[in-house]
Amino acid sequence: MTAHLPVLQVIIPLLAAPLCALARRGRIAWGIALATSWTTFWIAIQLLARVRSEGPISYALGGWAAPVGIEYRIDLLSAFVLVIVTGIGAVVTPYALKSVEREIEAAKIPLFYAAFVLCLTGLLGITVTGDVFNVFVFLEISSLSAYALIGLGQDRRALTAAFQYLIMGSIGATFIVIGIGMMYVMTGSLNMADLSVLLAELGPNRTIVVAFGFLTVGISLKLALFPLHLWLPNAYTYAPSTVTAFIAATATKVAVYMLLRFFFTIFGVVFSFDVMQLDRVLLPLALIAIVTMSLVAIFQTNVKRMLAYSSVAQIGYMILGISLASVTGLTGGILHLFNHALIKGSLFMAMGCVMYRVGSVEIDAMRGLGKKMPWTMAAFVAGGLSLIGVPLTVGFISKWYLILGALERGWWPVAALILAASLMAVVYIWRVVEVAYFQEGPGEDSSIVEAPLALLIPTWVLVFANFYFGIDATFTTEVAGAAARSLMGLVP
Amino acid sequence: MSPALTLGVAVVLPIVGALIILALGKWPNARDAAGIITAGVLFALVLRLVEPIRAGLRPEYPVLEVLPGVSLSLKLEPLGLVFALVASFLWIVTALYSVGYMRGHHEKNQTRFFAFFALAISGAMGVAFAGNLFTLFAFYEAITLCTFPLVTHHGTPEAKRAGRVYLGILLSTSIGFQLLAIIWTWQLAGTLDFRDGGILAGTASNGVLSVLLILFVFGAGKAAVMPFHRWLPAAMVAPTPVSALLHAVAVVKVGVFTILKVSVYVFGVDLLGTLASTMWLAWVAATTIILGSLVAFTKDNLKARLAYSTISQLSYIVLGALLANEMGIIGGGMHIAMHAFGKITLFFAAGAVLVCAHEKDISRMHGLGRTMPITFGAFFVGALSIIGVPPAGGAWSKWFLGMGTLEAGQVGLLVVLMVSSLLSLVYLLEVPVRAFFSAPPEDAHRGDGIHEAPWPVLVAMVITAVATLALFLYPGPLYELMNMVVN
Amino acid sequence: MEDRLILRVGAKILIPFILMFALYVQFHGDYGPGGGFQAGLIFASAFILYALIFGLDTAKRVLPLGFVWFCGALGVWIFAGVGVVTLVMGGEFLNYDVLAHEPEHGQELGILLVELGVLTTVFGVMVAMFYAFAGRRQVR
Amino acid sequence: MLAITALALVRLRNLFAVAMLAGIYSLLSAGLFTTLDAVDVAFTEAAVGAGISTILVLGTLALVGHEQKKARRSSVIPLVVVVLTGSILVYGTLDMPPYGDPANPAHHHVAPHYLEESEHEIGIPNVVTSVLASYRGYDTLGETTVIFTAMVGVLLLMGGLRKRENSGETDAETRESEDASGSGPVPTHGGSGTDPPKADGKKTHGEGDAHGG
Amino acid sequence: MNVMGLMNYWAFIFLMMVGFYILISQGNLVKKIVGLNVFQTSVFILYISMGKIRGGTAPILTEGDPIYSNPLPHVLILTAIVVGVATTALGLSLVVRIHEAYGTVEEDDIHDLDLAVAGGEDQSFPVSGMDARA
Repeated sequence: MTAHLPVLQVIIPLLAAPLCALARRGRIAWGIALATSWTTFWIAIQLLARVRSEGPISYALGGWAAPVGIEYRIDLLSAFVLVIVTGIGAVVTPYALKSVEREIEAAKIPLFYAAFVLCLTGLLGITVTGDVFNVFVFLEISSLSAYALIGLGQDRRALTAAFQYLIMGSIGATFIVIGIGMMYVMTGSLNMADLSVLLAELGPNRTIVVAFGFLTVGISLKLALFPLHLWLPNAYTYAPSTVTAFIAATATKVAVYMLLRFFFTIFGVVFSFDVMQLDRVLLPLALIAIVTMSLVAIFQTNVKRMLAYSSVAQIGYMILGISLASVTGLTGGILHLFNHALIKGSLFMAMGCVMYRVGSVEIDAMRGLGKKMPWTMAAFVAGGLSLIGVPLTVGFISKWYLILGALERGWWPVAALILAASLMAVVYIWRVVEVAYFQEGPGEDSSIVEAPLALLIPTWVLVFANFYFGIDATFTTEVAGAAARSLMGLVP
Repeated sequence: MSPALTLGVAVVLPIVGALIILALGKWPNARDAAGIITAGVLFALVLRLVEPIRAGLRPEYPVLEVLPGVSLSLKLEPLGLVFALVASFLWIVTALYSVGYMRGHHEKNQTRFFAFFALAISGAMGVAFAGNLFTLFAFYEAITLCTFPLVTHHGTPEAKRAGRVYLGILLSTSIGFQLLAIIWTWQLAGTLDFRDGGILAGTASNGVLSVLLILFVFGAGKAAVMPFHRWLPAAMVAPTPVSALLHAVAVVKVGVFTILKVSVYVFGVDLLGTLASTMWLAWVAATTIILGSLVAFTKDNLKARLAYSTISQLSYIVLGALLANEMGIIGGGMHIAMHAFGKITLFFAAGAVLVCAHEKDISRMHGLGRTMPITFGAFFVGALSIIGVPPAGGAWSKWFLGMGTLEAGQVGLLVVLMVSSLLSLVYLLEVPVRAFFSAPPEDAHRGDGIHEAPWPVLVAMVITAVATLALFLYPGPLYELMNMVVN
Repeated sequence: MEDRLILRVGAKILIPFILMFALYVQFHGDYGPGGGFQAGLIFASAFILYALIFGLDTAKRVLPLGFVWFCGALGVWIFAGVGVVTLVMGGEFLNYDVLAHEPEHGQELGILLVELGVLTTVFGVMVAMFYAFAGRRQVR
Repeated sequence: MLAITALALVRLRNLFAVAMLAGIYSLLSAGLFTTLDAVDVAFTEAAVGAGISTILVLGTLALVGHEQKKARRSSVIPLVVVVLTGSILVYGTLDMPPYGDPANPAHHHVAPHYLEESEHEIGIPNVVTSVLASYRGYDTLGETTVIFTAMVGVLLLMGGLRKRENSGETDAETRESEDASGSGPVPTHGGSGTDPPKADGKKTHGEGDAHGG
Repeated sequence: MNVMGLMNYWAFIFLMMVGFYILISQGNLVKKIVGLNVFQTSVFILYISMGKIRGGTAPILTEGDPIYSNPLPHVLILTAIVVGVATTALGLSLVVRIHEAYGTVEEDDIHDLDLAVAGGEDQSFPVSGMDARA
């Protein structure tokens, strides 16, 4: 069966979703989702181990060899992203139980888990596939379920947020389809490996340039690259806590993965960076995103929204890593995929704990929480420190590589900007810390106590991971470095 | 226990102590005893490291590799040992003092206070024994974060504001400059290890390295070189033992220690002397020395005056490092110890006055010397050391610093040192003079409530005062250690 | 709406034909245009027609939401199930060759089954969506 | 024809008309698909665009009203965006192989395999079905899942599964929900005004209006 | 450059852009969805036209008629149509819910209501700058 692991990675959640939907009780659906997420996590780890020892895995679906059929192709980068996505899934699902019961109508809970597992399916499908059209199909699975999940938020603005996301996401998807079509008409192929060979033979021409542009814009919409990020803050703010934690930690990461695939694997470094001069466009955008979005985050009164803006800024870091177009920068970008998933996962989960007890994540609602919910707020502080990039946390590791990459290119102002943005992170994280620890809560509201262990344990698992992979980053850096080298076309 | 392992234990021990303190939170006596015992054991451990150093050993304790080539590792070397000895010894005294102070002042959240105090010491040990720049930076930041709750201990709006300034300046300088400098160093040299003779020689042009030096000096925000000194007076809202810790032991000394260490082991004295920015920075330090002293003059609040005095004194050490010669380094290193003992005595005394007489302002301390003779006596000794006159230890370090300026051919800097000493003579001695020789003010209702401070406070103060004197009489071991640094 | 006799009678005559057409589309998909998706849509539209004319409540008695809902899920299981069967029988996922002794027969069988899965899902989903929209009361 | 329909869509503010026109647009494009030899696509587009989509839009309009307000926003920026995007696309076509040319690379890489081999590899004449269900069967599985996802999403949002089954009858509703959850009463959904008061007086069913339209 | 050979593409691009314009310029949420449909349908036409071979027939194998149009775009578009209708359905259900929550489906009104409630920030759907890099 191990030969079939690549497809099982996607099929198991795909089969679990209808089961969840048919379950009569929320807890049964949850059980299925839990089993699914842990199984997929296990598979992802197996796959990563296999890719590390044996090199890329190819799997021909339906027995039709590429390019006639659809190929699943897992290299180091995709295996790494698989581990990120499933790992977050495996942590978020246990967390979901209580949080979802609090925030979602009981009758809808089985469907909620169905959508949740479908979202996981879509994200995994995007990551393993080696076929560009298949990317689109699974992108839509993950997107549609994400729209529905976001629309479940308690505030009515969740609905408009979901709609806004749906419109912008669909524009993005349609742009991607246009781009794929143009590539197809020039080459006759949909297989990524095949395309990269054919495109290299073809050389740059106007159609390919435009295809490249449309794919870039389409994917950028999905990953909320500044200034196409407008859907993101509302979506993250008003979605249910579990959904925010999951989507913030995975969906944009997979979009960045898509970007890497298209830029590096399909179009190739030479075309993307030498011909298209992509770095000249991406770098300023990334820097603007980092600085302005960090600034905007400072002025938010809703902590989830603040973290959402911070996410847009952090996406800027990843794009910065890509636009450095060097092994070091790319390593930093890929590392930040992993690290930011851990950081934002733990932060949003801590906010979910607050939501569970307090019912609001406005900054005013956090007064005195440092005493009332010490573990929750400690988790928030720990995640915040990681976001800031304090040494021995994962945030530090990715910043290290990004700054190193910038210095290698001799762009010291870029390095300075990265650091300046870290300081802005200090400001917005510290606003919460001050309110939570130095202001007294309103009256003696004894109903607010520490969040239940079912929420705290998963949160702290992620917090722990924040420190573990910050203290011993040799594994992640090694994988990310090897992935970066192979993307750059160097022998790993 | 091998010396290498001792390094690790020295870093971990205060953390264990912090946990014990937290666990014993409900029993104050046991808790405070645990704190003092931990401090004692720590000092004993550090003391055991003197022998290996004398024997020429430089044990290393690699903890783990964080990134390929960048590891968390500890290494014993003389400069770090000096700092560790000072810090661990003064922790015993401060712990003792804090017990009396915190109880006498009826402070809240004492358990939290002592726990973070211990964590800060752990950070100081980590910095002292850091084997490379990364380790140093990690512990440097850890200290910032662990002392933040101490600064904002009272939780008042004023404390919060101070905390913001504190964190803001320390983090911006460390993340904005120091981290950049460290990554840059890594990029240039391919290593972050502290090595004799430095690692940067020949890696880049004079101009680049000059910029790097500037980043390092200003990046050590804890050294309070102007214009990044604002956090230090702001942090005065903290309880006095914190001020003592901040201004004499952990935080500020970490800053200057970093600069010394970077000068010696990253740049190397030889390279440092050739850089264009070295003298420029030395003059920045000199300016800080003079301005700090002048501002101290204008402060009536005793703790504020001491804070500015500290700013001024710290730049002595920075200056010593930047003189880029043996005498300067020796003087700077010795001044770490001398100033630590002197200044902590002054703060202890200031805290005692606050606890017992509830006076903060110098202008209201007339006549207190008669009721609190030991306190003001200790203050006098501390002041002598800061001024740099015999029979206090400060005389030695200032002597070597003065020699350093001459060796560097900078008579101007020598003049700065002289002037600053004169200024400190006036602004520090004003306090005991008023206390002993002036009559109490008319409106002060003295007599009934005021008495000498609680015994732990007094004992602590006397110990540091005596140590200050002892350092004048026996500077040999200290000099020997510092001499090893430069040779 | 219950009194529109012509409509009701007309629909009763029409609906079987639509259903037959749907089956034709399903099974003729190998030879001409059509297939599971289109057939599912036609199936669903036949039923939606029924619901429009006889009322939603009647329709829901004939096909309860739970049932169409089950259909939607079942179709995915049929499709993916075929894939799992091929896995178990030693082929790659969705490699129908292994379903029968000769690859060609295997392919035909496999295609038939997956088209059936598509039909089931599309039918279930379309009717369920129709229920969801139609069953909603207007606000204000 | 298509262009006229599309342009009319921009200007029309009666949404029923818009829905019908969109359906017509789909039908017209279905016709176009037939002339482009894509009979399967034409069939599907007719069924989906003119059928399901139109029904869904009409069903929605029955619930939300059918007059569009005049927008306050300026339409200049969208126009600029659109013109820019369009010009870029046109620029992109400049190197595209000409329409209908058999020599196009798209027709010479994978497609011939389907056309030539499917007869003995799959054994059914409709190549589109062969590709759809076998060569690229996995895409179709994904497609089925997308549809399923849409159902999950719609039912999640519209809550049509067990709630509101018997519209208007509150006792039935509670019974249903108890049945569904199995764990006590359903918590009230929503914080700040998610569920506005239900206007029970107006019991117009969606299908009635859709039918009338 | 065979301009005539490209005219077809340009016509379809024009249709696409009309749909795109409806999508991003209209404030009515239903109309946005309709616009999305038109946009996507036109993209489908463009795709299918890429697969057309002059003089070809539908790719259903028969005796003795050797030129078939390219079947692959057809398959892709079949999938895309289904995805499109799924998006439409989900979007419309959101519209219905928005109408229930806000009492309107006009973007401007919703924006005003949100502002009135929360004093929140700009939540309109600007799409400008989208193709700065295309």
